[in-house]
Amino acid sequence: HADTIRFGAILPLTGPGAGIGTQQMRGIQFAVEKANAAGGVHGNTIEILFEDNQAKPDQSILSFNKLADLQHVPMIFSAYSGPSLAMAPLATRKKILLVNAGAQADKLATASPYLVNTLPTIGDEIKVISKYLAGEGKKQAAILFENDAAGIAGRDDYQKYFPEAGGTILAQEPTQFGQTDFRPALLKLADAKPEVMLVSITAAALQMAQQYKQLGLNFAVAGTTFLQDPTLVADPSSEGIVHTQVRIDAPPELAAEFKAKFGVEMEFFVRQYYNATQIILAVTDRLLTEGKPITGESMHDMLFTIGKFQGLIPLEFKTNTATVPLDINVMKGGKDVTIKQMSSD
Amino acid sequence: MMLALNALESGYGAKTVVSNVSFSLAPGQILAFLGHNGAGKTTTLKSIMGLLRPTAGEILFDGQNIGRLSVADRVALGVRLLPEGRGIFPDLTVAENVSVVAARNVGAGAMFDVPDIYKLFPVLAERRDTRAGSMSGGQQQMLALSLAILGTPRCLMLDEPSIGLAPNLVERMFEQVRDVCKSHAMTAVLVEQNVAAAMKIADRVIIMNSGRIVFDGDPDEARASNFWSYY
Amino acid sequence: MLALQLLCNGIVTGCALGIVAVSFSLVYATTKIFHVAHAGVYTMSGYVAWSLLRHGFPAPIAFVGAIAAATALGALIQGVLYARLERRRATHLVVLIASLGTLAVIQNILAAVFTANILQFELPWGSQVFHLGGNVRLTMTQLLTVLVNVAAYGGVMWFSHGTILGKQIRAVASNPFLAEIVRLQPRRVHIYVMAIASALVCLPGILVPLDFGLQPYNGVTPLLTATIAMIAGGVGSITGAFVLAIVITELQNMSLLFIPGEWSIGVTFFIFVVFMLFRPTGLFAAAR
Amino acid sequence: MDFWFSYIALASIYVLLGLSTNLLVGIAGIFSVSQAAVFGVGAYIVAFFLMNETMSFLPALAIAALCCIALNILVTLPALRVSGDYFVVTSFGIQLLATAVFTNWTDGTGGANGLPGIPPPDLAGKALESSGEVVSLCVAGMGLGCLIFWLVMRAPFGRLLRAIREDELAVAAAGKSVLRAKVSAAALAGAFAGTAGGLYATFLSFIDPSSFDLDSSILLLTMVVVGGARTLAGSILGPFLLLALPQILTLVDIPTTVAAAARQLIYGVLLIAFMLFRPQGLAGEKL
Amino acid sequence: MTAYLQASGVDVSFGGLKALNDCGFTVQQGKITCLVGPNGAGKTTIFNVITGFLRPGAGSVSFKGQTLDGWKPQAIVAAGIARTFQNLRLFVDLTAIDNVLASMPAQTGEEPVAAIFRPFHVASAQRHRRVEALAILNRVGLIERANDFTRNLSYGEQKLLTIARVLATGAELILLDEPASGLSAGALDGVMALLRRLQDDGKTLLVVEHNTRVVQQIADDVLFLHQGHLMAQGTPEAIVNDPALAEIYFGGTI
Ligand SMILES: Nc1ncnc2c1ncn2[C@@H]1O[C@H](COP(=O)(O)OP(=O)(O)OP(=O)(O)O)[C@@H](O)[C@H]1O
Ligand SMILES: Nc1ncnc2c1ncn2[C@@H]1O[C@H](COP(=O)(O)OP(=O)(O)OP(=O)(O)O)[C@@H](O)[C@H]1O
Ligand SMILES: [Mg+2]
Ligand SMILES: [Mg+2]
Repeated sequence: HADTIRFGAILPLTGPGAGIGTQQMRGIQFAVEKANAAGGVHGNTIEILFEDNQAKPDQSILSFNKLADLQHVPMIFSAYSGPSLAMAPLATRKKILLVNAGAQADKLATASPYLVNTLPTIGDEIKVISKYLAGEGKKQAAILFENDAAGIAGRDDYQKYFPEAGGTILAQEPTQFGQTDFRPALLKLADAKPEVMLVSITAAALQMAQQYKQLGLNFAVAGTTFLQDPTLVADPSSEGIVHTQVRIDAPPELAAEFKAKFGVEMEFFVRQYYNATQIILAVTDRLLTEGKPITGESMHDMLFTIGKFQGLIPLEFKTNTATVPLDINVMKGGKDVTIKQMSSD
Repeated sequence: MMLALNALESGYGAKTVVSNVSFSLAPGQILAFLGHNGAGKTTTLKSIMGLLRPTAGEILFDGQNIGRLSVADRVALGVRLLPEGRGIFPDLTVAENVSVVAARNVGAGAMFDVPDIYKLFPVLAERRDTRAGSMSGGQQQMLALSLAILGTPRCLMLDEPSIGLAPNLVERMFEQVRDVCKSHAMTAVLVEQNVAAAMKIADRVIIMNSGRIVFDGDPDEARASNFWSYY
Repeated sequence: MLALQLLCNGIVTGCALGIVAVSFSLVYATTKIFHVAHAGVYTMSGYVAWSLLRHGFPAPIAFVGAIAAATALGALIQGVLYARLERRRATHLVVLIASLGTLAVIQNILAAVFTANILQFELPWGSQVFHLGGNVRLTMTQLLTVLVNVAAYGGVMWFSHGTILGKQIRAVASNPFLAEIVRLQPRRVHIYVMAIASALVCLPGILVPLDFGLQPYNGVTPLLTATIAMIAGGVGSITGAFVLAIVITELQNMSLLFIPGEWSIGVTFFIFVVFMLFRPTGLFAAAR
Repeated sequence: MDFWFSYIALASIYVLLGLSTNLLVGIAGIFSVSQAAVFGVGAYIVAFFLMNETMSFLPALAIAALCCIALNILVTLPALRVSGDYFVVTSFGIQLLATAVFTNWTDGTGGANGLPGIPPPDLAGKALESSGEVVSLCVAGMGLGCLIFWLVMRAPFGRLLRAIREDELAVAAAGKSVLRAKVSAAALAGAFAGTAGGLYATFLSFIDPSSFDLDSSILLLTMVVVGGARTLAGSILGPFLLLALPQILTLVDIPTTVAAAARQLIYGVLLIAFMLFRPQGLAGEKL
Repeated sequence: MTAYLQASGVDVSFGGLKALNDCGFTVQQGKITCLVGPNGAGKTTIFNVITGFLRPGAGSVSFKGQTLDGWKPQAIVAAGIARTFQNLRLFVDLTAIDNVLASMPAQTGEEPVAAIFRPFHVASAQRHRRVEALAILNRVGLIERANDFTRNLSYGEQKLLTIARVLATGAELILLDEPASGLSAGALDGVMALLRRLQDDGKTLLVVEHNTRVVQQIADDVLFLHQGHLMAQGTPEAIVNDPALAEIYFGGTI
């Protein structure tokens, strides 16, 4: 009884979010194609139906309903906070499992029992980096944030957790998503004479670092997983940047295979969604083994029954948001060096 | 023959407005092209100029069939039109209006160069630096006429040139047209509602009614005929 | 100190946007087309320069190649698309939508070929830093941006008032019907205008990404600012467009000294709303 | 069949917005690119009242509509002084300002995170939970909007607006107050946009600034022009077509890596081709 | 007795140019007054002043003893003065009859509230208006063109439509800027007869016209404007036969 099992994915494949959306899509595709090439899940081919939501909530709703009602998929991958939050009530109502492996807004943790996040919320990361910085004696901070959901969530968490860790926030300045001119914001932050700049931007970190260097600024720079960007790490301007890093390493063979296939590096979001897809495949596998139907409800329950997954990284679902290893890295000599290993709880 | 129309038929979309229009004009000849409102005079002129594509018939200029030429090519040959109503560049100054048209149309030994224009209409020289669109209606019409004749017009089609002009100017302008036609063998087609003034200088009169020519003859015949009833 | 550096950065960005505004204004004043695809031409020129450099061409050749490509693209858009739409008597709104479509096509071809990621130029001299007086630092690229764009502005001024083509362009804009029958050949003039405007927008189109990197969807924001500069400066006024672009960027930059950055764009444009109420025809518009 | 329901509901909402945009831009010739901002205000107001359980849906919707009428008049007022192109600047400015407020006024709008968990609409004390009920509500709203639009356009008011689009001076010379007509048009457009906003907020149960930005305003313009500016049928067809288009385009099978860009590319090509071959829009008459 | 329409001491200048210079005159009720003068004399400018499109630098205009200074154009129409434009200014994308309908005063359904809540009333009122509009088009001889788009009318037809439009306002004082130019003889006779009939209906007309035949046939009173100033006023014969005026108007140069 070789069947096709269909899942959905609603990602921003066009518009300014498309860069990341495409990475996410490739991660899913890569995992699924590998699984299918290896004979599928219990002989069943897995197929993913991709929908483009342009990172907009209303398009996401349409896509969600399309996948749910016309294609009857039990599980949908999502990304970006706005769309995920918009779809969460529908997921609850229709009992469809929504898997987010990209967005980190704090509200995602509690938006719906059917929404699971395979990476920590931004708050979890910021708690960690705040403690670390305070421990290093960097207590006077300025915040650079992107003026959108993800960036503002980060800023709010810095404002909450950095003082809790004993620091002071001297200033904060936004930049626009998709804009790469950071100079005015950097200048204004520099004027507050901070010891460290806390960064909450999701794109263009390289440009930020280069402009920081060109302006001759000398305070420290710290951030979260968002700063993880191979081109930034390789650039001399990144020297000394500290950041938390959701650990998710790809074995070299896997990374090489990916590069051969897609012609680009296996970047962070590729790995995240590859990993999330593997979790889903594991859940499906168990359900089929136990002869249970594949529904949103059964997948949800099975996910928590299994609880711990060993994909690219060890990861555990105690709540809807997975507990994962979290490192503190510093960029040094063109490499991202781990200086401390922790966990997201 | 300077200009010859042969069974011209033209209109807008599916609507035929003029049909079977034929006449030919010798160099130096002045045609008063008359007819009631909506008869099809403007439509005929637009077809000759190339602004409308005739549905049938041919247009000969100097013996050459110009029916397939672009507007610009026809202008280059010397076919000129003073359009009805919107004959100036309102946002340019008077001097700019004149110079921009002169630059494209005035060659060596041209019949009308920039100084000739200012001699013809001294008020334009006075208002050189005024925005053309802010002049009075009559002043604008003078400028329009100037633009139409700059260079060497060989067949000048004037669509209601007297509109907005005070009587002193109308007479003078018509006399000028006659003089130029005679001295330079220029052909003129004069669409006019000021019939008396037009007939005074015309060699030939054509009256159009509902898209067809109903009278073709010299001014004396026209005066004598009962085609006046069409007015 | 801070103010001075912000001021200088504003001038750099403002000069680049100024030429975007001037070139956009050339098109708009002549054809009344809201040529949003101009943003696509702007973006494309950067990518062309980038890939020519990638293929080992020296910088000057790469830049000239980009200008040639943009000029051709502009002329093509006019000759193939806009001219046809005009012949079909399409309204300006319709042309605007077609232009939006063109922009989508250009952006997404770029996205498909070069991916949506940010591409950075690798020209070491570009990021060389110069220390000006008062602790102000500008990079080579920034200095070049100011010089080239100011020169371009001067060139356009000379061109539009000193040459007969400049007058023809204004004549065609003023009465296209008459332009046709006095042999100004409006169609050809329109193509010239688009070609010139596209070549012009290339200058910021290359210089800005030298500094900030290339993104396929990145031309829209500069175009938006340029549009506002063009209109607030008075449609048809080249100086107005150029100066207002600088004023807008300066307002955005300098407002940081007084208000939180979240509000700077909103407040800047609100100032323009108010400004337009008091000077409804723009700053440099000739009195009617 | 929820998909069809949500498609129809969303399209109905956009039809209301299309009517609003058409009235201002297509018919009265006021080139507004800030209709999405007014739409957003309607949505946030209804969301605010329902989430705080201050009142039930209909009164909240009425208040939203009233506020949007006032707001749109205020927003359009510059158009009374600033004509043609010049209004575009103020309109852009207002749209950008609105986006800044939606994104940064966190206490009022939830900021960039948006407002999740907006309760469903209720009528006569009964919450409309099922999709069928919600879609009926949206379709009813659309029907009412279309009826109003039709009535208004066939009345002298419609003719007056079209005359204003052509020549304001001549309208004044005919003894009509241009100001009054424009204010009325803005008010009506505001009512449409505000109602659409209220329906949108309750239908999606989540709103965030991205639905009310400049792109959305431009999408509205596209919808109206593709449907056929100045016609009622155009304001209906445009939204239904353009909302379906991304969904239809996902059916086109394209090799993965460039699929997304390719789809948008097709969208662009379709727009161009459509404007070239049918410049009057789906429902427009040949000029 | 106060004058029906009175302009006194009106000055208008554009930059350095004095378009109107201490211009003053009166127009008698129920008469046809023609305003003549060479090109650029200021005729259109005084129309713009009377109808509120231009604020004069000095001087004032009064209508039936009431000053019009500072009034908005639409208020002046409501007071009973309507005009045509020398450059037509028709709504070219509307049909001929819609041009006429758009100029009719105070109609129900001209604002949205009535249009929405009293649709049947509005519809029946419109039916009546259409009948009236057709009658007006008939008067100027455009009945067959009623449903044509205005941009598709010939120049003469458009000219007639401007007259129809000004009639539709129902104004008692009608200002016409060169109504005769561009009209063929037949249409011209029709228009002249129409103007006479309007006079019989109690309307007052102020007409700018260059066609002396028309002036002589219809004018009760002629105002001669020169360089922005009223130079003479009298019967058509008196004006036409004044050699000084004839020299300005018919002879020599300008
Ligand atoms: N663009 C158009 N589309 C359709 N019909 C038109 C168009 N232009 C003119 N017509 C019609 O064609 C007929 C002839 O028009 P034309 O302009 O040639 O008349 P004309 O003889 O110049 O009249 P006039 O003396 O009034 O200028 C008229 O009945 C007019 O209504
Ligand atoms: N907006 C303006 N700006 C500058 N000058 C103007 C403006 N309007 C009119 N003029 C000038 O004022 C003078 C009077 O113009 P007006 O239009 O009143 O003349 P007119 O008597 O109507 O002439 P015509 O018979 O030619 O229509 C003219 O010299 C004209 O150029
Ligand atoms: Mg004609
Ligand atoms: Mg006049």
